[in-house]
Amino acid sequence: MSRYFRARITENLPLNSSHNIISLANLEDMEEPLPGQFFMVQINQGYDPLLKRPFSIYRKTAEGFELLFRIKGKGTALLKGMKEGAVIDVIGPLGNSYPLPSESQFPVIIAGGIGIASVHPLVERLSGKAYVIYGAKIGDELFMREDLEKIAGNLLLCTDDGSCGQKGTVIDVITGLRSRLREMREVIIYSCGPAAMVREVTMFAAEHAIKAYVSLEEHMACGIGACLGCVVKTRKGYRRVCREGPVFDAADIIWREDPR
Amino acid sequence: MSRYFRARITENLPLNSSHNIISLANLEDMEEPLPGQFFMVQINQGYDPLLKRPFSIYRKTAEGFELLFRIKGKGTALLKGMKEGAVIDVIGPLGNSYPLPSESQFPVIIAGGIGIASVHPLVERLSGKAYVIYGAKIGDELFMREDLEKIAGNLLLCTDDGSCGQKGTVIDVITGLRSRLREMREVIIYSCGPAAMVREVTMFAAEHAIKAYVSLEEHMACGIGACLGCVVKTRKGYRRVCREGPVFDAADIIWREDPR
Amino acid sequence: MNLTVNIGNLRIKNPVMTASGTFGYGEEYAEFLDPGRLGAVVVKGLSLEPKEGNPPPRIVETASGMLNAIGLQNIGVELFISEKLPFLRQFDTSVIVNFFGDSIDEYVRAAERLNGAEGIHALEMNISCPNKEKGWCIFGTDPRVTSEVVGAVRKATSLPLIVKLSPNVTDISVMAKAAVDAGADAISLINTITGMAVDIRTRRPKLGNVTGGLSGPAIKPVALRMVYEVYKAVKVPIIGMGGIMNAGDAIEFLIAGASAVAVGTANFVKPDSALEILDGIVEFMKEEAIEDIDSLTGTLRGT
Amino acid sequence: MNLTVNIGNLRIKNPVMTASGTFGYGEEYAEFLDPGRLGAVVVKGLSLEPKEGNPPPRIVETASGMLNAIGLQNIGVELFISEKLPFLRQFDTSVIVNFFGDSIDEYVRAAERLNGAEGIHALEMNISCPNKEKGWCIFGTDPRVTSEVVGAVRKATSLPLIVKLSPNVTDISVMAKAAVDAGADAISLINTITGMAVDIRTRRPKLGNVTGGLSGPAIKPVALRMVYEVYKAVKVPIIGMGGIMNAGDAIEFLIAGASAVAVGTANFVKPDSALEILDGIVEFMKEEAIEDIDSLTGTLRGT
Ligand SMILES: Cc1cc2nc3c(=O)[nH]c(=O)nc-3n(C[C@H](O)[C@H](O)[C@H](O)COP(=O)(O)OP(=O)(O)OC[C@H]3O[C@@H](n4cnc5c(N)ncnc54)[C@H](O)[C@@H]3O)c2cc1C
Ligand SMILES: Cc1cc2nc3c(=O)[nH]c(=O)nc-3n(C[C@H](O)[C@H](O)[C@H](O)COP(=O)(O)OP(=O)(O)OC[C@H]3O[C@@H](n4cnc5c(N)ncnc54)[C@H](O)[C@@H]3O)c2cc1C
Ligand SMILES: Cc1cc2nc3c(=O)[nH]c(=O)nc-3n(C[C@H](O)[C@H](O)[C@H](O)COP(=O)(O)O)c2cc1C
Ligand SMILES: Cc1cc2nc3c(=O)[nH]c(=O)nc-3n(C[C@H](O)[C@H](O)[C@H](O)COP(=O)(O)O)c2cc1C
Ligand code: FES
Ligand code: FES
Repeated sequence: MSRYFRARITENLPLNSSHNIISLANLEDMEEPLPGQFFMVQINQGYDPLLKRPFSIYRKTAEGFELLFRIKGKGTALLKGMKEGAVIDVIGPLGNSYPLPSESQFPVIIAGGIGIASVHPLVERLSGKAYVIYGAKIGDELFMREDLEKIAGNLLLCTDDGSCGQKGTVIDVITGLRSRLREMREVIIYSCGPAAMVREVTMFAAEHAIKAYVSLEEHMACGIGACLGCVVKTRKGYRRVCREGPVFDAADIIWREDPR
Repeated sequence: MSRYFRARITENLPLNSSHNIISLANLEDMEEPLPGQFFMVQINQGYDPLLKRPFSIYRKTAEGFELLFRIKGKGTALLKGMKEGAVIDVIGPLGNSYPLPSESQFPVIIAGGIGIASVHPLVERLSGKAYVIYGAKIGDELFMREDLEKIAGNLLLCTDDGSCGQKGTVIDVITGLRSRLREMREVIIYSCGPAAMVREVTMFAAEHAIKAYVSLEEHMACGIGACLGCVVKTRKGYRRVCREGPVFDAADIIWREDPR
Repeated sequence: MNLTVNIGNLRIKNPVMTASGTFGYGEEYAEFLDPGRLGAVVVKGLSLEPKEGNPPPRIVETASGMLNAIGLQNIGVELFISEKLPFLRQFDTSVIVNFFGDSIDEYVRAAERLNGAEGIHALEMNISCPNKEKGWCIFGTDPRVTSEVVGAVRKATSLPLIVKLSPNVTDISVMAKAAVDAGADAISLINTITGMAVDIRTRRPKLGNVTGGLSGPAIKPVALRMVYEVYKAVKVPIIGMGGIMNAGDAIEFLIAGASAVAVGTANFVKPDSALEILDGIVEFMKEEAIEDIDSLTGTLRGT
Repeated sequence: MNLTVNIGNLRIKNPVMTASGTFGYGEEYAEFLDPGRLGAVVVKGLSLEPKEGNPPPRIVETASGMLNAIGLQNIGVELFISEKLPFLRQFDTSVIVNFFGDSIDEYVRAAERLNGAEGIHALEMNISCPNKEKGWCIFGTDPRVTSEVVGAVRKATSLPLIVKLSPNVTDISVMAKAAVDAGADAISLINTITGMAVDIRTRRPKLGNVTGGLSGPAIKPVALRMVYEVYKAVKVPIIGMGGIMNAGDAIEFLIAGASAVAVGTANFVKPDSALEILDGIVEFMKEEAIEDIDSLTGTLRGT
């Protein structure tokens, strides 16, 4: 069993103009992925683009796995163009994972936009037990809702324009829950989403002395810890997102002045 | 009407493991191509490969045109992989063309391998009137024979291994015809194929004082005469294959020591 | 919106020009884009006498780039003036003539001859070429030789003088300073980076000339860095080039310090690239509410 | 078939090694390929003291390449010897330790310390780094400074000494000569070419360090040309690198004059690239009936 294997695209389904869900069937055995882990996925034929792209494991399937991705730049545009039957290289599962809550901890999962891809396996794992707050700009970008309804204990949706769920950001929602959370037994937050959002979540957690684990993103070359290219600044020094991360204890992160 | 237009792939049919015929439908008007002219065809998505590829116009169709191509390197490999529906940029028709024979001239067309693509429109144009000598390594690489049977006045096939038509090269065939040609009225040769073959054809023509026009290949960047990258050495100095060529009077060409 | 930029005392109507040697003398491309919409047309490098150039093969594609070894083939200053310049005069654009010599004297005589001709708005000196007198070393790789040849040409012409730098140097800012101190009104960069390719079966170089000049997207990061270094070193306008394929690339050069950009290899990939890039820059200026293109130049933040 | 090559008096079992900084200390990649099959493992550059490196972002992809500004982050010589070297000792391969300093004294002390350690077969000096004493100019861009630092290190170690050259120079052969005259047993090249990239919306550099080093297929033509130039200038073995992605690329370097090759960025694209390249070289030697890999080095024809 190797963490470098080939997979065949069995379906590449557009969810909207800028997001796809792609299903792959493994041609070799794959290690069992943990919630929050990711793959480095080949998206090129020639040398431009050159590097593999990191994607969270959205869901493990019988024959392989699924990725939920946003068309961001040229690599994901190429990935969107890839047809059923195409075979690509994959490295992984990579990185650490979301530490599961203890018996005494009540899990609150906060996802923004495509960040849902990272936390989805955790929602599955905690089936029914977690509060899930899921926000996006518009309702059209809140994906797989039915599916989430089923597996989330309590699903709170929100959109900037109010076109679906509560109007506002996930921060507004979690802030609204403050009192309720206080009544609860120990709360633990898991979060993934745009840098600015994740940062606010960590601020919120700090304020209310809530333990929080967040998944971060950085540009990657190797994905396995060798190039030192994907570091983020933490209280312990620079740490590799692909190795010590992508999931970090929110309390350890030292945020850059300008989150990109 | 512009010589820079987009075309949609309507079919991309493998003829064997290393050759395809691709049909395109023009999305904009195209100038009427002349026999021997070529197109610069986009084969990339990213920047590797970067440059357009030159391909002879194999056949003009009602909706567009067809190219017959050999999978040579990475660009043609990508082209082979392109699916029906894909839209690509095309520049052309480009270059000069085979000067048609005068009343008094008897046309002999000599094609080697993929060189058939270049002379095919000429065979069509001279329907029935021309001798066509078409050779390849193996029978499997003599394409569109039925079609040629119909439009060639006289079709002589040959293969290195004798698996189809006469055993031997086009040179062997033309040499065998020497006496017959002598009886004939003035002969004019048109030829396209591997450099080594085309070179031998020009030697043969020189020996027998036969007028010959041959189509040459050089690496190209612009395809329209601007970069001076595609020159061949002629008695008149360096000449651009994309502009003064690809068809040259065999007598003008100064061959390099090592034909590649 | 103001798109005009000044190159010395030449005012061009927008910041997009064509890179020398990739646009011929304008004739071939006129069919694919209106030269009258360009900020300037920079023509293929000229020498006093016609030059036949290098033996083929002259071009090899490389990863996201290409090597060329044209060998500066050109028709010479005289024929250019009599046969090509009239065609260019028809268009409402600035004509910048790129030229070179293999001795200082040749540079000077070419410049003098071009100086007289009507319809030439500026000269671009290519100093990335071998110096016959100094044992074929490249003019543009030694600051002393650079200032010597630029100084001589400066005296020979009243036209705006652009000096085009070679990237094959340890410190590009030293070359830029030398050129400016010797009288350059503007600096253009980068020329191609010397490279080669080998056919492993024949074991021969893929270029007739063995080595050639690398251009295209592959060199963009290097070109951008050099423009940034030169911008910090000199006060004259900079014309940035090297792998510019789209408006975003061009804007990176402007932000790094270029006042204008030249489009080269991109012309081969899409014959109307230069105008597509110009339109994209205008689009960007609208989106970012930029009134004057000058206010974009050298605005790199956080450094 | 003989694949062994000599690097100074070190005999490596085949010509394929990993490029420093792209293979960590071997641990991460051991899962994807057997280091014991490599000609040598070249580890991430080490300095006397640990170095924390540059602020992120440290990586930007470019056309057929990437820019990195890791900032030479490393765990320092001591920790390497105690924690990483034992792991590497298990494998039947040569361990080449890449190192650097920001002063000649630091170079010397690092070399002395490494000299003592068991399981190190050769040293590779990275001279593409800033020289604190000389106002942060790069050691490897001035032949005098190069020979000074190489000479000092030469005295400090009995191990085969490979000097790794920076491509950011006017004439690479001058640097190679300086290094060899000062005692280098072999030359490796090229290190990355300095470049940059700009985010046009934020107008900030895409790298935390503003500029970074360009690597990957984009730079191959330049690397190959420099290997060819160095081969003509010096007699010592050359380790060629720069954009080697497949066996064909590697063979181009051998033909141009390299005795061995290093695989860098390709490791990121395909973690087993180095062995795929080794297998491809063997395949090629069979096809071309080449008995000894040495007989391929420097066989460029028609020049
Ligand atoms: C651990 C991890 C998990 C991720 N999971 C997902 C996911 O499940 N779904 C999804 O849509 N996206 C995910 N991303 C982001 C995704 O990797 C980027 O959107 C993608 O790499 C963009 O590639 P591109 O070529 O389209 O964009 P371009 O901007 O053209 O890419 C240029 C370069 O920047 C890198 N890059 C650009 N944006 C990012 C980013 N946000 N993070 C890391 N590298 C970036 C690219 O990898 C490439 O090297 C994840 C990122 C990380 C680090
Ligand atoms: C006028 C003209 C007409 C042609 N017509 C046809 C045709 O109808 N069918 C067909 O199969 N081929 C034709 N060719 C050859 C065809 O252009 C090449 O096979 C093709 O460019 C190879 O691209 P590649 O990326 O697959 O090969 P690679 O070797 O990877 O290409 C690398 C570079 O070399 C160039 N190149 C490689 N071989 C040739 C060549 N023989 N001629 C010109 N450039 C080359 C490529 O364009 C590219 O720039 C023609 C060439 C010319 C000049
Ligand atoms: C085919 C070709 C020919 C060139 N000829 C010249 C020339 O004659 N004079 C000159 O100064 N630069 C010449 N150049 C360099 C370009 O003007 C430009 O500086 C370089 O290609 C980098 O820009 P690009 O990457 O956009 O092509 C030539 C480039 C190419 C590709
Ligand atoms: C992420 C990264 C880190 C590197 N670190 C070092 C280093 O520490 N020391 C060094 O001498 N070279 C270093 N290099 C340069 C490489 O060893 C190599 O010279 C260069 O990348 C060219 O080869 P390539 O194109 O195959 O990657 C590094 C390169 C990369 C991409
Ligand atoms: S991507 Fe290389 S260390 Fe993380
Ligand atoms: S390909 Fe540019 S002149 Fe022919």
